[in-house]
Amino acid sequence: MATALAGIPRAETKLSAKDFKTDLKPIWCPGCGDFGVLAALTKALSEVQVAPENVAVMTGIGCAGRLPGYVNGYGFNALHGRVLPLATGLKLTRPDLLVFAAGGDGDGLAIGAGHFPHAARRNPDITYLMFDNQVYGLTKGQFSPTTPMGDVTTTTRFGSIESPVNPATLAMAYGASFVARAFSGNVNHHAEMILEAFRHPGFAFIQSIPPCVTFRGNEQFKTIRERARWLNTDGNDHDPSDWGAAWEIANQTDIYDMSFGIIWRQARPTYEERLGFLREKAGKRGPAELDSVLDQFRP
Amino acid sequence: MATALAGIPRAETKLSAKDFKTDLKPIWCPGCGDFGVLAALTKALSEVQVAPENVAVMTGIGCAGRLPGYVNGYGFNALHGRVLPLATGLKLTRPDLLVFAAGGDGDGLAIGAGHFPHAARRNPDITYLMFDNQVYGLTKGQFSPTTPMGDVTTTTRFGSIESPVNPATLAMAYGASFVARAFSGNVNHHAEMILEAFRHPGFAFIQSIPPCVTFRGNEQFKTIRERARWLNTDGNDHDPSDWGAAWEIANQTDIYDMSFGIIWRQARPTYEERLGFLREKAGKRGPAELDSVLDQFRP
Amino acid sequence: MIDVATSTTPAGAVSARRTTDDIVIGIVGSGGDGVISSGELLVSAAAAEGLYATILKSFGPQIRGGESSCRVRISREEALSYGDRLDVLVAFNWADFARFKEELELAPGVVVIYDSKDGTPVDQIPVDPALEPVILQIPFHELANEATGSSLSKNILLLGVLGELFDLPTDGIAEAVERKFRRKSEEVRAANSKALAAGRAYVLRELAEAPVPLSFVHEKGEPKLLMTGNEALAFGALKAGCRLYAGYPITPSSDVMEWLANELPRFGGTMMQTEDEIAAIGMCVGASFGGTKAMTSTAGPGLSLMTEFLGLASIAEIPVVIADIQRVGPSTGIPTKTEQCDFAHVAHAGPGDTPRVVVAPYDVADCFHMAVEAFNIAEEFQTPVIILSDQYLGQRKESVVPFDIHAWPVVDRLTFGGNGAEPYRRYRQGDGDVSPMAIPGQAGGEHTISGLEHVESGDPTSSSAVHARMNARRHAKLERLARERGAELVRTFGAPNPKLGIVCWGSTSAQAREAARRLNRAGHAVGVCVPQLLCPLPVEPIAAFLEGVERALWVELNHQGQFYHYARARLDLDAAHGHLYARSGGMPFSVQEIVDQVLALGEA
Amino acid sequence: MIDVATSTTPAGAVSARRTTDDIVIGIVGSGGDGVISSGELLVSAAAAEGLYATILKSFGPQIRGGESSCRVRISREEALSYGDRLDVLVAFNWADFARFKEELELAPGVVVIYDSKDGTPVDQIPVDPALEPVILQIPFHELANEATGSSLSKNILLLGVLGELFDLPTDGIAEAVERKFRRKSEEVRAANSKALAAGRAYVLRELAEAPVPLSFVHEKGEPKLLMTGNEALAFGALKAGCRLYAGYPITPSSDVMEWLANELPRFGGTMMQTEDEIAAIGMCVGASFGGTKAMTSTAGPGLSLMTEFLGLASIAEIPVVIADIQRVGPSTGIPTKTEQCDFAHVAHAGPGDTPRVVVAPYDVADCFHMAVEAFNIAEEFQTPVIILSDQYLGQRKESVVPFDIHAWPVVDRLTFGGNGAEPYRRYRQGDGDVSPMAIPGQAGGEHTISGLEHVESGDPTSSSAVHARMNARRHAKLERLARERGAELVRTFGAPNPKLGIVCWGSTSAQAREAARRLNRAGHAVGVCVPQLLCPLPVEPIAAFLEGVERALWVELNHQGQFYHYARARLDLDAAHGHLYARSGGMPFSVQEIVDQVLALGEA
Ligand SMILES: Cc1ncc(C[n+]2csc(CCOP(=O)(O)OP(=O)(O)O)c2C)c(N)n1
Ligand SMILES: Cc1ncc(C[n+]2csc(CCOP(=O)(O)OP(=O)(O)O)c2C)c(N)n1
Ligand code: SF4
Ligand code: SF4
Ligand SMILES: [Mg+2]
Ligand SMILES: [Mg+2]
Repeated sequence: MATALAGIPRAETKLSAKDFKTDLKPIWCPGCGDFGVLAALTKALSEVQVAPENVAVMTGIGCAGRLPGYVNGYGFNALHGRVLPLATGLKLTRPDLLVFAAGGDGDGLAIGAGHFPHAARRNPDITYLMFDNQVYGLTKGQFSPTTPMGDVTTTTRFGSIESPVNPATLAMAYGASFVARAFSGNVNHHAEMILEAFRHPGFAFIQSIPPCVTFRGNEQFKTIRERARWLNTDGNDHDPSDWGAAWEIANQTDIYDMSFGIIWRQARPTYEERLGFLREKAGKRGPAELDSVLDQFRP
Repeated sequence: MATALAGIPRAETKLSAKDFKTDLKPIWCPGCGDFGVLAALTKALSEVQVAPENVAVMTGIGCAGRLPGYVNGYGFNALHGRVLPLATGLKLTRPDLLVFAAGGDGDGLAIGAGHFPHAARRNPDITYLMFDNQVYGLTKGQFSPTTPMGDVTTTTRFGSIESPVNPATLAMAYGASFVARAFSGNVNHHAEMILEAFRHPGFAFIQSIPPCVTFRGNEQFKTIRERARWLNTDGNDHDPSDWGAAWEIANQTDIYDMSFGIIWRQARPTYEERLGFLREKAGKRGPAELDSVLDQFRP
Repeated sequence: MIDVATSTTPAGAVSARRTTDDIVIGIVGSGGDGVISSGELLVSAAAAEGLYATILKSFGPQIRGGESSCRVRISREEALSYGDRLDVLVAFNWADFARFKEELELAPGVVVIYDSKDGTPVDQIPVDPALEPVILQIPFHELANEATGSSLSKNILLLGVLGELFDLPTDGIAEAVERKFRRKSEEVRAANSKALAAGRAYVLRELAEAPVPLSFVHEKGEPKLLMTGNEALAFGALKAGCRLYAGYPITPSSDVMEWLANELPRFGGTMMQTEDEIAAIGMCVGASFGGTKAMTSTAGPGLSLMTEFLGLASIAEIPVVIADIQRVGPSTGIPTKTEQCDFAHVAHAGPGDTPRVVVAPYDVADCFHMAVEAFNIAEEFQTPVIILSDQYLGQRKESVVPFDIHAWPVVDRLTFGGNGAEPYRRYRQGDGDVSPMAIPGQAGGEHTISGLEHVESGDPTSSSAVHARMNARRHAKLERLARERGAELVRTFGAPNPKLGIVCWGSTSAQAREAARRLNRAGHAVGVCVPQLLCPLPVEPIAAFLEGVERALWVELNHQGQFYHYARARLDLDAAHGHLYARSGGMPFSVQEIVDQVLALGEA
Repeated sequence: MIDVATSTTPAGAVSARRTTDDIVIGIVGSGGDGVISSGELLVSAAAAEGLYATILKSFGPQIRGGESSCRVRISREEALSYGDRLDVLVAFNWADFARFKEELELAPGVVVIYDSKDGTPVDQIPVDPALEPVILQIPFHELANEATGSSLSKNILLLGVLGELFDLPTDGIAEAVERKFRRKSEEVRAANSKALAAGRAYVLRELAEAPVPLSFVHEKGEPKLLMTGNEALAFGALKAGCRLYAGYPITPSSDVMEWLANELPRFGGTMMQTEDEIAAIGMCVGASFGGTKAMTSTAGPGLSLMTEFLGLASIAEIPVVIADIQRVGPSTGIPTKTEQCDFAHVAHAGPGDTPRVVVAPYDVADCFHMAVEAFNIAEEFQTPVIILSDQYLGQRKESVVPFDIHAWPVVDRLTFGGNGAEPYRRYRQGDGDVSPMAIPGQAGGEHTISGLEHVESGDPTSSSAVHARMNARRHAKLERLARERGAELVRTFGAPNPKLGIVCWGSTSAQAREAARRLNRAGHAVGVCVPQLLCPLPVEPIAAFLEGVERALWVELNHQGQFYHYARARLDLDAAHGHLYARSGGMPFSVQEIVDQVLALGEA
């Protein structure tokens, strides 16, 4: 099985996290959790030492979707909910690129919900990071698929009546071969999660919790920081190849009672690898020549 | 908590399964598994003794999608993949109807994949039956999200390279409050599953296996019949409220090594119930009068 | 340049104090400055006094803490448009102003008020000296701190300043502030009073001699209502009997769903935020199949996703209403800015010969009316109806003359009684172009519908002959609609026997009507033709209008002239009647822009 | 009626044996009858002999075991259309024929052959006696059983009968059968030979005296190729350099993806069946962003779902090709039948002023060419390009004169070299309407694109002025395309200096060209104008054609006259040049239908 990153050219000189930041000033609200994700991503990028020109950051739409503009590399801030087809299309035609896909909880679990299972089961070698802030930030505070039941938002004035979904269990049920959880308030740990995702050959999913200080209150940072459990430190031992244990951790939905770290990891051929086998098989049909193709139309 | 069927008017006279069949001759292929599902559905309908005018059968598109035309009642053969929003929209505005939604594996797991989690978590009191024949029947034999890896179809000439998804585990992960599995070759048991789904208050999902004799060979009927395990008969004891056990059964993907019966069942308020509470709360804003609404626009 | 620095005596040539009954005030600041709130209070005061008023807000791309601006127009006569140029500019901060400069054109002699805290020297502020602005620096921060102990009250203080300075209804302003904060604590309300008073006092104390060339004169009248186009539209839907709204948030349409989230439940209805726009319109179609009136609203990107269901509703003949609050396109475009650029899409989207109806309200009050009309047409003609509004119409708050909500008729669909005499046929030919709908629950009406071409019963067919007949049936409805309702759904404004005509639709009508008003007063016989029904095109009334004028100008806020081309394909337009003035959106047209075009046309 | 019952001597008035070089044969039967296979073998034989041939298939709604029919036309001259009326009808069973009656018009003197097993008495078969049909009952089942031990071979036996009866190339037929079964067992091939021989023997034995009024005359020529429009289109894409095809199955477009599933992998490309059409076009856009040429294909319902990504590709200026194999709409419509009804959608869909290019191939070979052209335009103009084909064009198999695939130029996009001198700007103004694209992997070209309106660098903006400039840039490309390529992409056929003109597009061109051929021979100066480029409209060449004719007829297969209206909005059409003949699809136009319309126009 291929190692992820193997086919991606490396930068000649060592780059720092700063080298992966553009000059554009992020227009996130002051204190927004998304800043931490940006910091973690640029840190992780500098650590894999890939050159900016071989990085593609693709997003859907939302506050989270603004990410590509702030990362030095090729970027595509595309349509709401459609980042996964876009990223898959890019990766399988350009396996030499590091493809990083991201988007909000609304982006990936509401409008984009239909693509998530298929990207996961196909297992292309991309990282998909979900900015799960439990709200629609960009459109100013409507409830999202991960908003806790009962919460009042601009579209649930009398409290939400829908049970939330859980991104991490969904990713597991979909067959994602890597599932981790990160908190934007801990940039180092978060960067490590992204780094591990980069290193994982196949579809690597990260549920990131970047508090939306504007619509979810600004207590979240503090409280999460106080209560977070960090997997495989402080005695929180966890074996990411143990499905049952992983499911249990994934199944945590209360952001104030959550474990962060690598939840699930599985070795499984990537889509690109399988594509390689398929092309080999197909090659037996005949040479890659147009004239021989034309022959099949002779009566 | 409400009992399902409670709000639905019953037929005055006892109707038979035949009374629920229209005169239209099904244009399924001779021997198609879909005939068995039709038989099971009409049987179940006759048993709940609802009148045809209070039944709405809604489907997406596919061979499976042709169902409504053959059932005596109101029918809507809508768009590919969109049956769940349609059925939810109908049910929550017309709780007095028995709403039966159905579609193929492609319909519900490919193009409609984004609606399934949301219908399940909202828990409207509808039944959703998936005709899981592991292929695209109507469009003549392309692979579907449940086609086993390696299978050769019209679009996977060199064998499919995607791991299939599993409808039953997805339904559980989505929070469906009822999950059952049925086989169209056993009409009585299948009818019973539908009946239990009708009786369940909330979103009831049935993974039905109706062999596609044209594109998946006509050995399936025989082999499944020989090897099927029937839950809670012949010593296959299963408690549908036991998540772990349910998951394990749901997780079976080989149609030749499968258990049929009620896999998972959970009591949980329906969307309509929660809507009732919400309306009560909202009523405190003021009377349902347009003039009082107008007042809010006075400066 | 007339520079009136704070606490210095007036300098330079002072122009005489001019009275006006129409004033446009722009206010610019950052997140915490309370700019929008000031503007809202001004229009609230004006509406309560019986004046006409309108407020247009503008925000930067930031969600919070970013720059924002508003433009308030208050007038004795109907304030048709947003007012081209500012008579007064208030800038809490010039950096923020820079971001809106494109949108905020200043009138000659504009009174510029800015916060001393900004620190920019008077001769360096970004205002063209050629305009001969009157510039006032006011220490808002300090004054607010002094008066209330917090600089946060500076936006209320500003109201005191403006009221006193321009003779705006100061009592009305005080009442508006009191109304807004009536549920707040005693302290808050006291602080507000103090801030207002401090603002007034400052003017009386420091600027009594200031050469402010503007005094607003008015009498008190019947209070007006105040609403945004989106609120009016949502209210119209409620009035029409809409009981399911399903939608997905999107700027600038989310207010429609947010308003209905509050109102529908107590009417036994439901506001459902769906997983996407496909599900949104799908829920509506499902509900309507069950006999419930249903609506969704969205903007360009979401509209794209509704295309497939639009086709289904059309072929299956299911009433459904879709409100499109247009924003700048293509694609994500500029989400917060206005454009009339979705016409081509809503008129044509949907593979196949897909009939649909498109209506466009022309002002805020008309959003209410067109919403009712949209439901009425949808129900009567069993068809999807699209309401084309836009950001400028949907999000501006406007004074509305109180109207009788009960005066508007509400139409319900023809339903099947079910006498059992013959089997029900959903698309029975003998019925003309519309057949009674059997609603689930009705015995004897059982049938199956689909997106497939069908025979009369609703069962699928692949017959070309039947397909041709059904296509004809579905399009006959539209022809009948244009014939029966066209005359009434094309409005004309302006001079009674115009020589020059403007044809426009939707929100652009505001400026076009004001342009005509201005031109009529200047002695030009200009009329405006505003179709509320866009598709099917009401050919006869528009042709009649065109025949009556010597030359006509088509005005719309999009790059291609989308409606113009649609009309041109269906009308016989000669060169004199086919002048097109179309430009990309972002900023709505100014009145002057249209005036200039009409004058040029007159001379052409 | 001429009744020739089997093994009876010829009865009634026998007409003289007529020779022809153009024959149309219809064959109808049920699933197991091998009807389609017979037809395919006939055209295969014809193409190998150097004749022109075409086959159009038709199926009932059943997936298996249902009725099916095919219509084969073989001719010495180019077989432009499917041939209006059958010279020969073969019915294995009259019940099946009933389902296709609408589609299978019979010529006077038609030779009707039916299986004795059907049992319908000769005087009760559903054929209009006024046509004076020659009717032959043949015991296909029995003969096949006798010859090969199985009735399954009756479709091969039929070929023996047809060859002998109508002087079709019998050796060619035998070779075609041999070719098709060359990988089968010796027994199968022997059985086929026996069946063929039995068919021929039966004719010689029993029908030697039969009054069959038709003898096909021909000489052997250079073999032709045989392909369907969908195959040609897919092959064109491969030739143009397409290396990602992503799609979702849908009738009648699935063949495109099924063909590419076979071919792309060995070229290092990928055929990806996605979860839906949104993902399909999304993958293409993602791949194209990475520099890979990508295509999707679909039909109406799927096309609807691609609307949002179309807008994104348009504003972000990303090359992508979408093939729309049209079927009857609206909505699900009639999936297996043809119609030219998606034009309005593909020309206008997408909120905002969304430029896009639409091309339409006019015959099977042109599907190859237009696919290459679509990629070339997409790459050169950095825009989405839609290929409008349809079921009739896409699924009919047609003889194609062998062509040199290497003669077609392939265009690649302008890419950024990246000298590092100045920062890369994706939409640099100085470049005109198209700027070099930096492809990921290129150092110095890093940039971010989006669906938002943008400044030159690609960064978002909310400036109205920039938006106007960018809209102008995006539309300038289209104007340039029409200007530079319009003349070449509008084809004319028929008389050199026509008095009457037909304007049509896409698959309808086949019958229009044949109508012109027929009319030209009858002495009418009729020309046909076929724009391959539909959007942007090549105004000049079409106007030039119109100027040259006295009257013009616009013909298209949809209810509304969609392209006609689009053109009318952009051309100055007077009454004489604006006649429209449009009707709903299902069945394509017949040649005669167009001939009649042109004659009526000539007399108007
Ligand atoms: C098709 C479509 N529908 C709706 C929108 C409007 N929209 C933009 S972002 C967004 C949701 C944002 O929420 P999330 O994905 O959670 O991202 P966040 O802003 O919270 O980071 C919505 C509804 C859109 N851009 N496109
Ligand atoms: C938007 C759209 N895309 C594609 C199709 C074509 N289509 C019809 S049914 C179908 C899939 C059928 O498979 P499945 O849902 O498994 O149902 P089955 O026929 O196997 O019962 C497809 C792709 C369509 N009708 N609409
Ligand atoms: S709205 Fe929330 S998610 Fe968006 S930028 Fe502000 S804090 Fe961050
Ligand atoms: S194709 Fe398969 S699923 Fe469809 S009718 Fe035939 S057997 Fe049934
Ligand atoms: Mg979010
Ligand atoms: Mg299936």
